[in-house]
Amino acid sequence: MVIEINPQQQRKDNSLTIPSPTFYQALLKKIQELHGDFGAAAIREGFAAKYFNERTRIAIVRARHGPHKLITSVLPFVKEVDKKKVSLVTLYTGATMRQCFKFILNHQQKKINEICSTLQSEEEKVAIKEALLKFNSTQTLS
Amino acid sequence: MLSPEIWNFKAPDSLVKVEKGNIVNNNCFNTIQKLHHNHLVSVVLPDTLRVPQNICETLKNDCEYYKISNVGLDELVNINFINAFVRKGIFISLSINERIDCDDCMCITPNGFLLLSLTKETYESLGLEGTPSHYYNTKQRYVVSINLLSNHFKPGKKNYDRTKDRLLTLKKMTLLINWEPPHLDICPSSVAKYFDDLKFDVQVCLPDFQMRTNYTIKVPNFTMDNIHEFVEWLGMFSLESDLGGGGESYLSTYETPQPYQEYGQVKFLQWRGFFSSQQINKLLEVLISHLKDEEKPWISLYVQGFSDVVVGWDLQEHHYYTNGDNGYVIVLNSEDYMVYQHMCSKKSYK
Amino acid sequence: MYYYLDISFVNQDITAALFKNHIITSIKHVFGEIAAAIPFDVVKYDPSEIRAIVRVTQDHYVKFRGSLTLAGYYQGKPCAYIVHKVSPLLLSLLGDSRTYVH
Amino acid sequence: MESVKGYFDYNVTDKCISNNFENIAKQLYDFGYHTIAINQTIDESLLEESISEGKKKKKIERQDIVPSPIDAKIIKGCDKLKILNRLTISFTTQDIINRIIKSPNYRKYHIIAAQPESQQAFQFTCTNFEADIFTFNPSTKPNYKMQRKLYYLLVERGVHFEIMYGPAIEDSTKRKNIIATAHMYHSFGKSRNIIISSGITNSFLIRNPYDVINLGLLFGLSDGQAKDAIQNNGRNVYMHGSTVLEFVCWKLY
Repeated sequence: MVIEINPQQQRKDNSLTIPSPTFYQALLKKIQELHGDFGAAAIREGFAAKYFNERTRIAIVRARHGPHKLITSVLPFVKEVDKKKVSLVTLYTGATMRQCFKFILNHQQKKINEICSTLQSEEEKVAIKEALLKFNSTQTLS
Repeated sequence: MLSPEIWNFKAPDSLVKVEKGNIVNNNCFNTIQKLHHNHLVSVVLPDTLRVPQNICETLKNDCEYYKISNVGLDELVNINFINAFVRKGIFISLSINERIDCDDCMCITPNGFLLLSLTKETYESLGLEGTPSHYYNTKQRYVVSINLLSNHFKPGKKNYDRTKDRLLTLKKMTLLINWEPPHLDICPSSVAKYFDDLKFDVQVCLPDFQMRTNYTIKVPNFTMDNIHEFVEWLGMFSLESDLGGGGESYLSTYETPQPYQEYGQVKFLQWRGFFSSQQINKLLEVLISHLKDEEKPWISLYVQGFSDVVVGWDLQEHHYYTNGDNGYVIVLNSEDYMVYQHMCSKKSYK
Repeated sequence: MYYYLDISFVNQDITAALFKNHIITSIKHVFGEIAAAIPFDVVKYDPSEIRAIVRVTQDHYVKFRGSLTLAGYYQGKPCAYIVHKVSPLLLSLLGDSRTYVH
Repeated sequence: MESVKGYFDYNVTDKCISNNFENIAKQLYDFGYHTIAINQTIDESLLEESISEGKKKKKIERQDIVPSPIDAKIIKGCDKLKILNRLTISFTTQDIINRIIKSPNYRKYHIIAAQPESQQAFQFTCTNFEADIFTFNPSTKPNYKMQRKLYYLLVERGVHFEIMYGPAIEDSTKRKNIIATAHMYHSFGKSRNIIISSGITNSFLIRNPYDVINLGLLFGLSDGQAKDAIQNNGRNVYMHGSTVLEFVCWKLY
C-alpha cells in the first residue's frame, strides 16, 4: 500500500531537502494529533515514509490497507516538516509498489518535459533527463 | 493481510418495527399478547389535572406476584402443580438474578412450556434434549423446551420421570410467579400457599408505583410521520430530561419537535414489577375508555420486558449482547394508534 | 438514529459543562481531534449523583463508549465512567430489570 | 471438573492484594465477573540478579524460584466468585523455564502465562512450552516477529492470546502498544483465541464487562469474538489449564 505525496515548498525554489525520518515523525505527530492514540497505534504496523527525490520533491508513504485512510485524511493538515512550511498533495494511491513506481516514472517524465521546455540547449535537456531518471532508479533499488 | 476496521464501527443492532392502524379494529392488543414477561410499564397523560383512580389501580390491585427463593426446578414439573396452576388460568414464571448471557435461566410461558436456557456445561450434565442457541454459532448455549401440558407428560411415563429426575440435578433458582386464576372465586394467592406448604420461602411482592406531574410542558403534536422524534420526546419527558429551549446549547442541542403545544400539566405514571400480558391488556382498555371520555390529545403506554428472560417477542429466543431490550410503545389518539416495537436483533454473532 | 447511554462519573463533583468537556478531552486522547468533533448531547445531568444521560449517533457509539472506557484521569486524579445501561430506545433507560429488587 | 461461569478476568495483578483486595474483588463480582485470577509474575532478569548476587544461596534460590501462590480468602457476599492463581513467566531464554517447571510451587498454579521477551523465547513458547495464555509487556514494543504460521500453531495448541485493558487506561504509550498488538493479532490470526483481561492495579481501572465487549470491537474483534474474549474463551483457558495440569501430574506420578 503506497501513497505518494508531493510536498510543495512555499518558496519557489526547485529542491527541498528533508531527511526521511523527520518526514516520518511529522506524519506520525499529525496522526497522533488528529486521530489520537488509536490512530497512532492502528497505523504503526507496516508504516514507513521515504522522501526520495529532492528535485521533484516526491515521497512515498507505505501503510497497510485500511489504516491508509487515516493517513490520507491527515495529509492535507500537515503544514510543517522539519521546520519548513510545506503543503502536501496526494498524487497517487496504489496497492503495490510496482504500480507506484510506474506512476512515478510517468510523473518524472512529465516533470522533465516541463523543465525541458524552459531550457534552451539540447545538451542541457539530455543532462537533466539523465540526472532525474538515474536518480530515481538508483533510489528505487535501494 | 487484512487490517482491522479502524473507522466505521457498527453499533450493536436492534430492530424497530412501527405499525399504524385504526383504533376500531383493536389490532394494538395483538402486540401486547406477543410479549409475556413484562417488567416496567409507564404511561404519559398530557393535559391532565387529575388522574382517574381506575388507571392507577389497574396495575396495583390484584397484581401481586410472588418471589420464591431456592426452588428446585423439579417442583415445577410436579403433576399436582401442573394440574392445579399451569393447566388452569394463566401461569407465568421466570428466574431472577441469573443472567441470560452467563448463567442458566428458566421461564414458563402462558402456553405451558418450561424453557431453560443453559450454558454448555450445564446442558451436557443435564442430559435432556435441547437445541443450540440461535445466537452463538459455537454452540455455547442450549435451549431446552419441556411441554408441561402434553398429554403424555405425567407420572409413570418414561419421559416424565426422566425429566423430573434430571431437573433435580439443576441448581436451585429464585423465581417470580404470576398466576391469574380461571375464576374470580379462586384466590390468586393459592399458588403462594402451595409453595408455602412445601416449606419454601415465599414472599409477596407488590408492584412499585410512581406518579409525577410536570407543569407547563411543551408537548409535540402526535402525527404519524414524526414517530421517531415523538418516541424520543416521550423518553426525554419520562426521564425528566432537558426538553430544550433553554439557553444552554453547549450541553445539548435537543429541541422539542415542532409543532408543539404547551400544556399546564402532564402526568407520568410508572409501575414496576412482574406483569402478564393480560394485565397490560386491561390497562390499555382502561386507557382507551379514558381517552374517549375525556378527549385527550393522545395517551402513550410504554412496556418493557425482562432483560434476562429466555424468550421475548412471539416466544422467540431472547439474548443479551450489551443490552437485553424488549419493549414497545403504544400511542393512541381518538382514532388511530401507533405501535413502536423494539426488539433485540436476530443476527447471530460471529 | 441515536444511542442513549446512562453513565455516572466517579471522581469528584463537577458541573455539567465540565463533564461534557472531560468527555470531549477523553475522545480527543483516544481518537484525536477529528473524532473529538463528533456531536453528542448531555440530555440530562444530575449533579447529586454525577449521573447523566447522553445521546450519541449510532455511527459514533462504539468509539464514544470506547473513549469513556479508556478515560482514566481527571485533573491528574484517577477517575472512571460507569455505564449503567445503553439502549437505542431512550424509554428503556427508565429501568433495568437486572438491578431491580423485587 | 468444576464449572466456571460468568465473565472472566484472568489478570488481577498481585499488587491488588495489598491494596484493598476485598473491595476490588467485590466490585469485579458486582460487575459480573465471576471467575478471576490473581496474577503473579516471575521476571527472568530479576531472578538472574539474585542468583549472581550470592552463589552460596543458589540451592535455596532454586527452591524459591517460583513464589507460592497467593491464597485468597473467600469474600463475604461473593460466594459465587471463583479465584484462581495465575503465574506469568517473562523470559528471554528457555533455560529458566526448565528450572521453573521443576519447582514444586509451579504446579499449584491453575493458569500459566508466557511472556516471551526475545525471538528465541517466542519460538520456544510456540513449539515447546505448555502455556495457557500468551501475553506481552504493554510498556515495550514486541522484540520478536509474529508469523501467521506460529500464531496458528499456538491456536491449535489451545493457547489464548491476552490483551489487557487496564494499562491502556493508565498511560498513552501502553495504550498505543496494546492497540497495535491487538491489531497485529487481527492481521496475523484473524483475532482467533483472544482473551481480554484487566491487568488492573487499582479499583479505578475496573470496567463493566459490556464496556470491555465494546472495547473489543476497537481491538479489531468481531461482535462474537468480543463477547467470547471475556466469556467463552475464558472457559477454554480454564479447561486447557486444568487438563495440562492433570497431564503433568500424571506424568510425574
